[in-house]
Amino acid sequence: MSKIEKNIRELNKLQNLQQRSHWMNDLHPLGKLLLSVIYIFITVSFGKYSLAPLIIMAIYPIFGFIIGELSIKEGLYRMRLILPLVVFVGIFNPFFDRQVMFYIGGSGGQTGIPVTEGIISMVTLMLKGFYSVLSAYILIATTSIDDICYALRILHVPKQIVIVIMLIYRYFGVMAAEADRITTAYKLRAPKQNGIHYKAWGTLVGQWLLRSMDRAEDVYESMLLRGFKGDFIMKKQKTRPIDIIYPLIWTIAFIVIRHVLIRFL
Amino acid sequence: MHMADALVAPAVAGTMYVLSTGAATVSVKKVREENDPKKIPVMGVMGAFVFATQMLNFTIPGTGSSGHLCGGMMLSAMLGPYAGFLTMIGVLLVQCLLFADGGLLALGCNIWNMAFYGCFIGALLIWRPMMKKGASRVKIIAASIIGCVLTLQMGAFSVTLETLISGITELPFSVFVATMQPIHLAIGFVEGLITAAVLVFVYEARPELLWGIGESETVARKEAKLSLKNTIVVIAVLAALAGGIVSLFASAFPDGLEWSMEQVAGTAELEAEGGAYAVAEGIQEATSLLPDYAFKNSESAIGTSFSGIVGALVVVAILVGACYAFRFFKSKKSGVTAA
Amino acid sequence: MHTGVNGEVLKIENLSFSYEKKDQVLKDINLTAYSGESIGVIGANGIGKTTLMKLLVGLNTDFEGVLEVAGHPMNQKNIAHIREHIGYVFQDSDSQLFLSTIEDDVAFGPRNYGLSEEEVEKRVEEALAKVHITELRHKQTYKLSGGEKKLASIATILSMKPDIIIMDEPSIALDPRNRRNLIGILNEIDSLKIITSHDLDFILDTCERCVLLDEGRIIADGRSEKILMDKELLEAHGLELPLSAGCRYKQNIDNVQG
Amino acid sequence: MHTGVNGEVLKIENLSFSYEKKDQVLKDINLTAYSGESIGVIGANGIGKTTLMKLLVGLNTDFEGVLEVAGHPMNQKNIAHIREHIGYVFQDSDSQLFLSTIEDDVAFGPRNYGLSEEEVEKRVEEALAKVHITELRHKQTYKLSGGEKKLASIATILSMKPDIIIMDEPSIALDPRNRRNLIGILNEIDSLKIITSHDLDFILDTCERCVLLDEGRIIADGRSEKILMDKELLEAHGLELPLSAGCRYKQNIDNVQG
Ligand SMILES: Nc1ncnc2c1ncn2[C@@H]1O[C@H](COP(=O)(O)OP(=O)(O)OP(=O)(O)O)[C@@H](O)[C@H]1O
Ligand SMILES: Nc1ncnc2c1ncn2[C@@H]1O[C@H](COP(=O)(O)OP(=O)(O)OP(=O)(O)O)[C@@H](O)[C@H]1O
Ligand SMILES: [Mg+2]
Ligand SMILES: [Mg+2]
Repeated sequence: MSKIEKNIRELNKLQNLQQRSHWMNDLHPLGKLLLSVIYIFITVSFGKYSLAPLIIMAIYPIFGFIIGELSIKEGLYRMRLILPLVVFVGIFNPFFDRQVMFYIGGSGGQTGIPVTEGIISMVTLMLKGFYSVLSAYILIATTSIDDICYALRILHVPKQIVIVIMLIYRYFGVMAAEADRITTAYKLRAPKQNGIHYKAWGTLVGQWLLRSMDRAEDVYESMLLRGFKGDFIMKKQKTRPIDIIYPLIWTIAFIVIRHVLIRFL
Repeated sequence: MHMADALVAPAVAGTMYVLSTGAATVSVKKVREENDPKKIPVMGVMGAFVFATQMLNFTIPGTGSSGHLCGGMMLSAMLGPYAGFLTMIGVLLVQCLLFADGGLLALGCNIWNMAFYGCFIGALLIWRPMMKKGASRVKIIAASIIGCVLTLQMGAFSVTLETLISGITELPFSVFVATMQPIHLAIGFVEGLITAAVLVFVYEARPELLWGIGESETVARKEAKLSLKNTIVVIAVLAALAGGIVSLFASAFPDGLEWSMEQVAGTAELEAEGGAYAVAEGIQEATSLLPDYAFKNSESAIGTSFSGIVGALVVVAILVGACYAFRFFKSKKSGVTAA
Repeated sequence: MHTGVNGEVLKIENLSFSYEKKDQVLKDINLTAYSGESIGVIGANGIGKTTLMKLLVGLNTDFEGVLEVAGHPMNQKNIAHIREHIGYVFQDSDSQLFLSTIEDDVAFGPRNYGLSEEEVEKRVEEALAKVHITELRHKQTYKLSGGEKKLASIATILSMKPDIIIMDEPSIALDPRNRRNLIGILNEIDSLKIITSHDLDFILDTCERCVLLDEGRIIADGRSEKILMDKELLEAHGLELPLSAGCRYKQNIDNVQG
Repeated sequence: MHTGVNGEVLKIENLSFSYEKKDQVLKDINLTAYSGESIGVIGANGIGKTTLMKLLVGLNTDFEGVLEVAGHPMNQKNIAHIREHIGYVFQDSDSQLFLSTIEDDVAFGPRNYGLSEEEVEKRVEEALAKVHITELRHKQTYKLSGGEKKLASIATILSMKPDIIIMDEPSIALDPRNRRNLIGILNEIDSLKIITSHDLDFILDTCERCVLLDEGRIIADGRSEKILMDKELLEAHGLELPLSAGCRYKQNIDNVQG
């Protein structure tokens, strides 16, 4: 069950990042959320052959990772879940779309390596995939789920949805802890077994679900007992000039790349 | 089955957001009308359960990395379609934020593909009619499998349509469909088994937690709870069955994705006459057959595209330098002030 | 908080409860608690102490009999209102802490009461300082040791300044010094306190009144010094004299004889 | 079980460990334990007792220094083998029990040793009887009271008859009589026992040797009677004299003076 441990560790790492003291963490969550969505929106709106301006769009993730002191390795590691479908969809473009766009190298009468439209469209697709994952990582590494929920509430996302999001996140912690406990206890008393015997899966999962439900009920009661009335009261965030200027400057930059710079590239 | 941001055009993403928001609005209204405060923690727990199940080892090996549980059917069988749908929205958002599974822009699509069909079609058209006259173990298993297989087929078909309409792939419709649907048939079946296992377990242990089961039935069951041991035996058998089928699967097709690639490559060869030649071969062919034709327009192509790309790379390189310089400068400065 | 007649904060009459039909855990409990009292609830393992505490905070409402808090009968209608007055420390701290850092968790209660951010901050600091975990405030809750978790749980309640404090085994997992400190904290607070513990010395030091449970019933109800020094009574119901009492007991006898 | 040189069962040399880079929880621990010993590990909250116990059963292997159990260095290769000899009782019983009924849970260990069903049955009965929870054997684990869970946890280890018993706060949540019974059980077993507890009276009654931790180091290591009666030493490290010891302490002085 090292997979749970791995995921828990990944979440813990994220939590540690969210609790760093860094000016990007202190920015207003609404600005950061909107900025991420705008960035992704503009990125995917580029045509499938617009490689050059798309390369320029890298400035946002690059800035975020270097100035935000984030690990590119961690960011790229997060590609693993969506990569298969993106690769599957993109990898056949070079075979179906073989119109040559230009040649690399080659001088005089010698022609260089041809680059087809299919190759370009495959590369732009991959880049879009990378950018959107990286920019989402910048968001989540600097903003806690609670803060994102706060932003969602400002956007008038219904209370019911936001509470469920917060509870899922909380309870996930509870369930992960329960799963971790169960598997550790199992390992200690069945040291010779390699992992968990499949015959025990059903029992353990059932046990896990029931225990988690009980625990979750207790946790919920504990919330009610401390004045929870169906809406998370969040620490009000003050809006400072930087909270508006930062996303605004980036948005202008993206629009310039998308609509002005694109003509020169 | 999670769509990535890169796969959707803004127009498609927007449309799906509108559709999903519509369904969510209806659900919020219904849940508000129900006004059952006890439901909220259950929504949270079940959401977390679905979220967590996707990362445990007993999820399906061998069906490709995104072939994990969707959960819509399971959630709505316990919470009803409306609360189930809202919970799925939560699961999908948390997933996309924490594990980059799916994307912020593609969220609308994912909600539609995975939550809408599972919750509304699965719960309203399959689960409820089947459970109307009271539940039984067999009925639960049947409804779970039918529901999951059917709704996953719909979801997979939607993925295909959304991707193709977005215009980012050159894959022909027929090839795409012929690949997506069969894989998701298998995934749906396994998901059906897992869903059945969980629901049967809940049915035995806490029947009152299931949605849409005839009233009298619930009460009757409450009185005569089956021993947990029996339930566990059932689940163990199901889990073993799922494990067995999956391992069969896994050995036959080492990896769902790999398998689908082979599928596509194979059919592509038939349809597009040599479309799946090795990359090297393709390049060689292009260099030998196409130069005369392409060379004529290549003047402008080299002029714009190529130099554009080089220019862009230079800009990005400068930015990287600038960022590092800034960071260096800043840390040095703070070092000085600290000293 | 409004109290009932004559300062009655808690009124329990003929209270019975069972989880499963066949065995009744609590049978016919009668208990009245007045404001400012401190009551220790003792009894052997599995006798129903936690069950009783949970009834008092409305975690189970399908009991039989009368249960009134501050003059309001405990039912679905009143429950939210009643809970506003109660601070409950769970036997098991993992049920108590659910936010990511201690600070957030301790601030959760006051924030829900709609206090201003400054007031919330003040309360959090005060509560953390009281149990000596100020330096842990930014620590993530899952990284705490057993005792640190317990202290944090207690702080989440102290920051709320509730009218009624109910604690299920608060001294569990605490080292002797933190335990002593907690005794001091509890003795300073003049809300109604109801505390269960197997640490009879702790009860002796914090509670004036003591209630002994056995077989679902109240066997004895009186001054702690009396009940906790009654060797025969305690031993008849699965308990023992408090550890320090071996000594006090002897001294008492000496005094009587001397 | 094979022991190391001269009956050494546990050898710890210059052991250091930290969860997070900056703060080291354990620094340079040195400890050798011989077969048949009973060692109490004491120290203030959050000092690293649980951390040390977890290292001993291999729940964390990224420590520095030497850690050998029965002559085998603790590493991924040996871990399964080492664990066969150890019975570990978690500080928190929810970490211990994972099957649906107590009976199944207590039978799990012996069954994994490949014992015959009769032998398993015998061991289960014996273990349940020892901690007096025979009548709970078919009860579901999540429906137990705090103390019942603790007793069940202890039974899961007793049924395994391990060569080394490690218990993290075993007396927590137990009523005085069950606590006394546990002392008796532990004193009957002649495996190597390592016990942490804040209940210093419990340590005094079960452990001959006592190790005091503070700031990640071993501050004192010696006979329990000596360390646990040393008021200045204990108070300098966040502890207090055992409750019953106020009395014994006084008697000792009386004896010396008298
Ligand atoms: N959810 C439940 N379902 C059924 N029985 C339960 C449940 N919870 C507790 N019990 C049983 O009710 C009885 C009383 O439990 P309770 O937790 O109140 O005991 P307690 O006095 O707090 O004990 P301890 O001192 O061990 O904490 C026990 O016999 C226990 O097994
Ligand atoms: N997973 C973790 N990550 C980071 N720090 C941790 C983690 N677990 C424990 N700690 C810290 O390590 C220190 C030692 O914890 P440990 O649980 O060993 O204490 P303990 O001596 O058992 O205390 P207690 O008597 O309260 O049970 C504590 O300060 C605790 O906050
Ligand atoms: Mg209890
Ligand atoms: Mg500990």
